[in-house]
Parts: sequence; C-alpha cells; structure tokens
Amino acid sequence: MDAQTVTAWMNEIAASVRAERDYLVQLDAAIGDGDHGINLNRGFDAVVLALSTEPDGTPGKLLILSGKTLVSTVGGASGPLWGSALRKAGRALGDGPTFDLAQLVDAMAAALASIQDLGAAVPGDKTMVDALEPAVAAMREGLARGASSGETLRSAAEAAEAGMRATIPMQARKGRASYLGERSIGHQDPGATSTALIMRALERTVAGTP
Amino acid sequence: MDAQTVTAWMNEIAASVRAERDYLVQLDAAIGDGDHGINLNRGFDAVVLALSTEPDGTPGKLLILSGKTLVSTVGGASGPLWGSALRKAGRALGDGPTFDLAQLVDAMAAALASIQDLGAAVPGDKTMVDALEPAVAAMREGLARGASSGETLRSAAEAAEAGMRATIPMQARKGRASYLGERSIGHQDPGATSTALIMRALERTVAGTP
Amino acid sequence: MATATRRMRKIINEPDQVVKESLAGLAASVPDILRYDVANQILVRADAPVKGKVALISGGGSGHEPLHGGFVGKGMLDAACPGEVFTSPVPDQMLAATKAVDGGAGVIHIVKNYTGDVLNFKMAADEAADDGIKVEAIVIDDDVAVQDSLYTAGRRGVGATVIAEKMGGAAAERGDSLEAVVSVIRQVNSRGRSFGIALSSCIPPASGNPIFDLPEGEMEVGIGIHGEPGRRRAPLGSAAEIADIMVEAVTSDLAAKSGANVLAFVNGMGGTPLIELYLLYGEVEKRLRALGLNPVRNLVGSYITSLEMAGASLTVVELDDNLTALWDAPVHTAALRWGG
Amino acid sequence: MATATRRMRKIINEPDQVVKESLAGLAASVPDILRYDVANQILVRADAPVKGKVALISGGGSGHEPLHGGFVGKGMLDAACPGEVFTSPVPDQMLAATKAVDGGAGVIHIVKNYTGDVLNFKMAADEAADDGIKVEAIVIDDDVAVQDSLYTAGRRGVGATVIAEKMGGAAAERGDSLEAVVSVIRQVNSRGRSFGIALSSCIPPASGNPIFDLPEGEMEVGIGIHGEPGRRRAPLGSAAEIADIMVEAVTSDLAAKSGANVLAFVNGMGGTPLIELYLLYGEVEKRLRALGLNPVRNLVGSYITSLEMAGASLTVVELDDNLTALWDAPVHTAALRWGG
Ligand SMILES: Nc1ncnc2c1ncn2[C@@H]1O[C@H](COP(=O)(O)OP(=O)(O)O)[C@@H](O)[C@H]1O
Ligand SMILES: Nc1ncnc2c1ncn2[C@@H]1O[C@H](COP(=O)(O)OP(=O)(O)O)[C@@H](O)[C@H]1O
Ligand SMILES: [Mg+2]
Ligand SMILES: [Mg+2]
Ligand SMILES: [Mg+2]
Ligand SMILES: [Mg+2]
Repeated sequence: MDAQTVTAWMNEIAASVRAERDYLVQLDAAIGDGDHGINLNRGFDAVVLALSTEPDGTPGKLLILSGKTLVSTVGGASGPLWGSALRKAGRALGDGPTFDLAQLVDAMAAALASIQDLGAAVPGDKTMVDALEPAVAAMREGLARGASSGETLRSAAEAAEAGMRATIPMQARKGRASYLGERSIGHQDPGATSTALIMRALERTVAGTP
Repeated sequence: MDAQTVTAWMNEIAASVRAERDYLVQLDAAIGDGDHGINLNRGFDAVVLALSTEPDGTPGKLLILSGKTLVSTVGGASGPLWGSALRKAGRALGDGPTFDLAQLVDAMAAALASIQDLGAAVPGDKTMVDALEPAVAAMREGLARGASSGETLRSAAEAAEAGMRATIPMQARKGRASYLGERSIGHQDPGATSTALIMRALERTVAGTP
Repeated sequence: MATATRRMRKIINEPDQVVKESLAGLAASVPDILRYDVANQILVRADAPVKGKVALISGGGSGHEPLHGGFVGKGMLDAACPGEVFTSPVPDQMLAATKAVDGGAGVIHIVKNYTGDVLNFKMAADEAADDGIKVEAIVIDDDVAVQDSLYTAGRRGVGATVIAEKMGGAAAERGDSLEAVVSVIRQVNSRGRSFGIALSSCIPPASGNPIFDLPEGEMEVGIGIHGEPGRRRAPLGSAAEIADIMVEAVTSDLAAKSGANVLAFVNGMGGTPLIELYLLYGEVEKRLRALGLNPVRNLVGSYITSLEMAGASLTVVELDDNLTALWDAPVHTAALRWGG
Repeated sequence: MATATRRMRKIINEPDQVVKESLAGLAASVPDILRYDVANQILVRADAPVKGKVALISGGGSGHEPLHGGFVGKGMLDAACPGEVFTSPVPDQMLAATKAVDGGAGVIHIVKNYTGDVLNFKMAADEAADDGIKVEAIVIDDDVAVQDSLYTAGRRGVGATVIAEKMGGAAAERGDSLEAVVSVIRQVNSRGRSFGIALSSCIPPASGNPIFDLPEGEMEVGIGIHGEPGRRRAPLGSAAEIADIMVEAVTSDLAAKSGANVLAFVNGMGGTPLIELYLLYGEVEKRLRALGLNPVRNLVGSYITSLEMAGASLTVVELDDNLTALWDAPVHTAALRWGG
C-alpha cells in the first residue's frame, strides 16, 4: 500500500459520506443537532480537494494533510476528533513511501488513541469509539493470525458495523446525545455510523489495491 | 316602547353577538384582523352590565349610557362608530319616558348619520353603512305607509340582511379591508353582519314588547 | 370568556389576560423607566409629567411589541396606550394618558392610520381639549403597499412610527416647542416609506387560529402589522428577491435624490430571528447604495411586530442633519437605549 | 451542495451561504463597531487590538444570533468566531481571532461547554501558545437541565454566556488584569444557572427539516440552544406553569441565600415575541421575590437563540456589588448598548 491507497481511501470516504449525508443528518437530528452528515461531507470534500492539489508526498504526509484539512473545515465534535485521528495515524505511518498491514494497524490504533485522548470516551458511551474500538481490535486480531489485508479489513468493517448497531440500546454519556439522558436510548449514534462507513471505505480501497 | 325596551334590546344584541362571536371573528379574519366578534362581545357584555347596575333612566339616557360604554370598552373601528351612534340615537329620543315608532326611526337615522359623519363611509364602501342605511330607509318607508312597529322592524331587519349580503361582491374602500384592494371582493363585511344582528335583535325585542 | 380549549403554542396564561400580564411584566422589568397604571391600562414614564416639556403619547392595538410600551422613556414617548391584541385602545386610555403626561407645553398624539386608532384618538383629543389641554394629533401613514386616495382609508401607519417616536421624542427632550416637535414628526412621516412581507400568519390569542393559511413556498406581499393578508400572494422569494421588492417599492415612492442620506430600518415581524434580519439588511444596504442612497443610520431588529408572524418590513427615512442628530440623541427605553 | 429543493420559510438565499451573508449584513449595519474578516470568518472589534487591554473572544455554531457577533464591541467581546449553523467553528478561526485582538495583556476564550466547541477552542489555544500568546479558556456550563457528572459531557453552556461576556468585557474594558477578568467570568459561571423550554422545533437551513416534531399541546422541557429535543416532553403549560418549572430548576440548583440580589435573564429562543417574554418575566419576577431573591437587574429579549424556535429560557445570576457594577458599565455592541 502507498500514497495512492491513502488518496483512494479518502475519495472512497468522501463518496460514501456524500451518499449517506442525509441519513447521517437524520441520525444526528434524533439525538444531536442534525449536522453530522453535513459536517463530514464538507470535511471530506475538502480533503479530496486538498489531496488533488497537493498529490505528492508519502502516505504519512497525505494522512496528516487529510487530518489537518478535517480540523480546518469540519468544526463540531467530529472535526477535531477525526482530524487529530488522521494526523496521528499519519505520524504513525512514518516517512516511508509504502506501508504494510502491520503499519496500518498501528496507524489505526493511534487514531483510536487520539480520539479517546481528546474526547475521553470509552466503549459503551455511545460514540464513534464504539465502532472504531472493535474495528481496531479486529485488525489486530487479523494481523495476529496472519490473515490477508483484504480479510482483515473486511472483519474490521464488520466489527465497526456491529459496534455501530450496538450503540442503539446505549444511553449516551459523551457528546450532545448525552444531554438527552434516557431519551438517547433506541437511536444509533451518528458518529459510530460514519466510522463504520470510513472502515468499509478502507476495506473497499484495499480490496481494489494491487 | 320605554326604558325596558332599550334594556331588552341591548340584552338581545349581547346574546346574539355572543352566539355569533366566532362567526364574526372568522369574517373579520378573512378581510380584517379577526377581532370584530371579540370586540363587540366585550362591548355589549359591558353594556348589559352597565344597564344592570344603572337600570333607572329614560330610554334616551339608557341609550346614551350604552353608547358611552361601547366607546369605553370596544376600541377598534366599531367601538367609536357604534358607540357614538347609540349616543346620538339616545339624544334623538329626548327626555321622555316612552317613545313611538316615529321617534325610533329618527333615532336610528341619527345613529346612521353619526356613523357616516365619523367614518365618512358611503353605501358601497363595504362597511356597516351598507346594512344600516337600507335598514333606516325601510323604517322610514314603513312609518310612511303606516305599517305596525313589528312589520316595520321586520322589514328593517330584512333590509339590513340584504345589505349585508350585498357587501360580498364589493371591494372595500373604508376600514381595514380596504388595504386588501381586490382581495376584499367575495367576502361578507363583518361590520355589516353585526349590524344585521343588531337590527334583528331590535325586531325581536319590539315583537316581544307589549 | 369562551377561550380556545386547546393550548396555543404561546407562553401565556388565559388568552384574555395576555395584554394586561404582558404590560405588568414589562413594567416589572423597567421600574426606573415607566410605571403601569393598571386602572387605565396605560404605561407612563416614571417621571411624568415633565414640567415644560412637550409630551408624546402613542398607542394602538397590542401584539406589536416592543411598540409602544417598549418606547416609553427618556428621549421617546411619555406614555403608551395599549389596546387588546390588534384592537385600538379606547378613548378613556388616551385621555388618562394625556392628563398624566401633560407638562404644560402641549401633548402630541402619534396615531397610526387605522380607522379605529384615528377615531378613538380623536374622541380622546376632543375630550382633552374640553379639559383645556392642547393636543396635536399626527397620523402616521407610511405603508406604500396601500394606495393613498381620498376615497379609501389611506395608507397604514407602520415602521415610520418607531422612527417618528424616536426623533419626535428627542426633539421634545431637548426642549423644542410643540410646533417644532410636530414638524419633526410630520417630516419623518412625509420622508418615510415602508413595505412588508410575511412568511407565516400569526395566531391572535383571543381566537387561537391563524388569520390566514399560507401554503409552503408562498409569501404574502404588502402586509401591515395586524396579521392581515397582504396585497398579493407570491412564490416565496430568496432574500435577494425580497430585498428587490421592498427596496423598489419604498424608494420609488419616496423618490429621494441620489446622494441623499437615509435611515434604513429592517424590521422583523416577531417570528423571524436576527440571523435572517442581518442577512436581509446586507441585501437592502447594497441595493440602497446602488441607487445612490447612503444608509448612514440603520436599525435592525424586531421593533414593530405582528405577534409571532415570520416576515419583515423595510422602512426608509430620508435624513437631514437635524433628523440625524435627533436619531443620535440619547434614548432610554426598554427597547431602544443609547447615549448618556 | 445538495440543498432542499423547496424554499424554506426563511429570508435567506442559498442555505450554505446563510452564515456568511448574515455576518456581512451585521457588519454592514455596524461598521463603527466591528469589521468582518471574510477570509477567516471572524468578526473583530473595529479598534482591535486594544493595547494593554485583556481581550475576550468567543464563538460557537451560528444560529444563536445576536450571540456572539452582536456582542462584539466596546465593553464586551473583542472578536467572535461563528461556525456553520449549530456547528462549532474550526481552530483556524479562533487562532486568527486570538491574533487579531491580542493587545499584549492576554486573551480569554469564552467557550460554551459542548464537545465540539471545547475541542476546537483547545486546539486553537494550543497553537496560540506556540505563538507566544497567553490564552485562558473558560468553559461556561450553566444549564441545569443537564446533570453534571465526571462520566458525561457535563452541563451545556447557555444563557450565562451572555452575562459572562458582558461582565467580563466590562472588567477588561476598565483595565482589570487577565487574572481579574478570568475570575469575573468564572464567578458568573459559578453563580449562574439556566433552564429552557421549547414550544416548537427550528429548521436548520442546511437540512431544511425540523429537528423534531412537537405535536400541538406539548412542549420540550430542558432544551439547549441547538434545536435539540429537551430532557423530556410534557403537556404545554401556561406561562405560570412554565415559570414554576424554570424558577424551581434554576433556584434549587443555585441555592442562593434568601435576600440575595440576582440578575434575571428571560431569553427568547428566536421565534417567541416580546409580548410573551414580557409576560413570562412578570411570572418569573413574582416567583423570585417569593423565594426571597431580589431581581435588581434583568434582561428580557432574544439574545441567545435557536434560529426561529419558539420557546424561552431563564438564567439567574447571583450578584455582588462588583458584578452589578460590571453589568451597569457602558457597552456598545450591535445587540446590547447603554451608557457613555
Ligand atoms: N467525547 C467524544 N468522544 C468521541 N466521540 C464523540 C464525542 N463526542 C461526540 N462524539 C461523536 O461525535 C458525533 C457527533 O458529531 P457532529 O454531529 O459532527 O458534531 P456535534 O455533536 O458537535 O454536532 C457523535 O455521534 C459521537 O459519535
Ligand atoms: N370608516 C368606516 N365607516 C363605517 N364602518 C366602518 C369604517 N371602517 C370600518 N368600519 C366597519 O368596522 C368593521 C370592523 O370593525 P372591528 O373589526 O371591530 O374594528 P377594526 O377594523 O379596528 O379591527 C368593518 O367590518 C366595517 O363594517
Ligand atoms: Mg451534530
Ligand atoms: Mg377587526
Ligand atoms: Mg382590530
Ligand atoms: Mg453540531
């Protein structure tokens, strides 16, 4: 995997967020303020633009640029969280022109750590962490048992989706949804949902990578 | 006819305005500001109260008191118009303890003159004048041909109702409805409608008078 | 009183107590500025009567808050006479107010041009004259949506009322004579033009029903301030299109010379938030400048409203140095406040 | 951008231009007070940076107008950073604002307690520190509808923000040190409590849909300022019942001693007109007095809103002489203006 992979992943995310924009807005309207889909759509469109105007660089540099762009264009809770996450992931990739599955797992683990570091959410709080944490665990597990990149990322995407669905019965303890108290129960978390999209985009990207 | 007749008439009007309050509001909402029924309801309830606490006096005095009460409690366009009208009608009745049909006709003519004097509306402007003017004409006519009070007032009430219906196709040239220009066409004037109620109440009152 | 059985989407108690309770609340919030004379249902400047000062009173139906009660105070009105919602007050109120504020230099009645307001104020003025109080009534009729004609009720009084009360009040406060204050107010009226649009109806508390139904995607054009429908219905326009309509209607009637200084007043009808009014002001300002007019003063906010109606109006008043100075003069009321 | 195909009942142009165009309009209306830095999407006091003065900036999602842009000016904020509607601004804005207003005496970030606001402001503060600018961030969290707990996002920042900006701004204007201004703002936050209710949802322009459906006859209790549903739904109450709920929630949590002086801030959510807010103030005032509290200062109007939402909130701040003097100190902004 190389710089191309990063660019392709960001393009995949942007397309998928655009397609699911209104759905994410609906989810956020139910327990938040109805802007999540708009926020990420704006952010990943900006990332695609930034990568298209500055296409050169190592995979790590491109991820850092993507993260910075999210921070500068998204706002809201998801902007700094995913923005810092991609920056930290980029730093974890180092300076090499390519990266392997082990490095990718480290990068995603760094992303998760950054989100938890900034947002202080733990699994069960009904946030994006509930999707990302099991995804990272699945990646670690795939790596450990020597599964292919494709298989590993498929299981990661599935874990993220399972985590996303698992947010439905939870009562939110972080983010805007927490203000609703018990009324947050019964709704799927928008941030966990977009995280599942991001992981599914990664799987598709890598599946298409030679 | 005597002081009792005046009190009974005001009670009749109050009851009839209360019953038609929401209808008058609806008519006024269509081409005005939706308060006509509420205005007259408040006003005639106050008249009934005033007459019940000051029951003594000549018919003229009671009509003047009724008019003053309307002025002090109704507001809007209809308050000063009907208030002054009843005051002028009361003055026209003079100081006697009773009055006859001829005096009543003079009194209602004075009422009409007062309304036109203050409001400067002529027949065809889509106002209460379009109901009151034909009613007064019918009273004059009944008196001239020697008809009974009952018959005269019935024809007056009918003339008022015909005048009221005739306001529907008119374009308003006075009052709030005039602001609507051509959009006032096709709606019955609320003031003409309440005027028809007032004339019908007079007929009922006199029919019930020994 | 027969009231709506279901609760309206309003923060009120009994519908027939709305006006009284709202006046009481306003008075409780600014006891240093005004007092509420409950018996007469009027709001009177706390230090009234001010000896030797020309006094200004205004009034009309309620539902236009902060007009007029929010404009009682130093540098503006001496008293306000609020009627029921959208219903002119009764002459007793204006008479009581006139007596309460008369400082010996004359009392001015600022009357918006509605049959009810004009007639009720006229009756009060007649009675005040009987009591030896010099009263001048000035009728405000700035709404260009309504054609003026000898054979109609004429134009309505809308936004220019606020500006007339401010500038007239400032003139009175600085000691101008009755004639001078009257002339200021007349000037504001003759140089002021307004035009309004509605995006929703409002719901008068007494009836509990909207006055008109406005389907989505449409607007009422040429509205007044009593929740009445406008002169015509049109497809709901963008802010730019709305500004086009308003600026064209107002400036073509005003016919101010290019280069003139003007005050531009973008007013919300009660249910339109500031984010939209600011935006509309930006559109209006550009257009005025394009016409060669200089909006050297402005007022943006909900100052003469129709309950919770969504919509806005534009008032433009052509200024001279005197009017500009009167606008800038200190004012201390619940709704407008600046300067010493 | 995929926008609603039908026109919303709003005076706007393209939904994704609302914030920018509204800021431009505000700036056009008060050029003497502030300027709009389009590139950075910030509003900056016209005379910034003020040498030697502690500078205050605030910001957050838009849709709460006049907050914060309407509070930029002498005696209040030095800059405002508006994000998209209901979306925290990005760190670049806060950083640009911090640099633009830094007069050498330190910069205070007034941050409403929302994850997004807190995180974005934090990133900006970190970068400003790298540039050698002393930044103090103060998080406002006055909404008693939300339980505060180590394990949640804590209380929201709502009405007390307005009071903190006014009093903190006055302290900075009179020359207080960074520490002193910080302590004033902390004091307002620790002595301020708020509670809100909604009678309707609002419609964010980007989505064009109400955030929630509120059947007639019901209200949302314990709302914030982002159009979100409240803690619970309840039958729509009378003004008296609403005042009961608000006053009880706020005062029981504040636990001020009987006899304390307080500032009572009755705030409209954007679609509720003054006639109702005045009335509600009357109800609130009575209840505060009955509890032995003296509402010696108040603010009644729509100052921290949720677009065109119908509803209101109550904020009570316990006063001391210093805070009272800071409230009374001159202020010259688009939305609050009094004194020299
Ligand atoms: N403290 C937190 N830690 C992790 N994720 C969070 C936290 N707070 C909020 N989120 C995530 O952010 C999502 C909302 O993002 P978004 O709608 O873009 O921002 P905002 O809440 O500011 O409007 C939530 O669904 C949740 O998954
Ligand atoms: N100038 C006028 N002369 C006669 N009647 C008038 C005039 N103006 C208005 N009216 C009558 O008053 C009625 C409206 O009364 P009302 O609704 O009580 O007052 P308002 O118009 O002030 O709300 C109209 O329907 C019309 O019949
Ligand atoms: Mg959100
Ligand atoms: Mg009417
Ligand atoms: Mg009326
Ligand atoms: Mg948001």
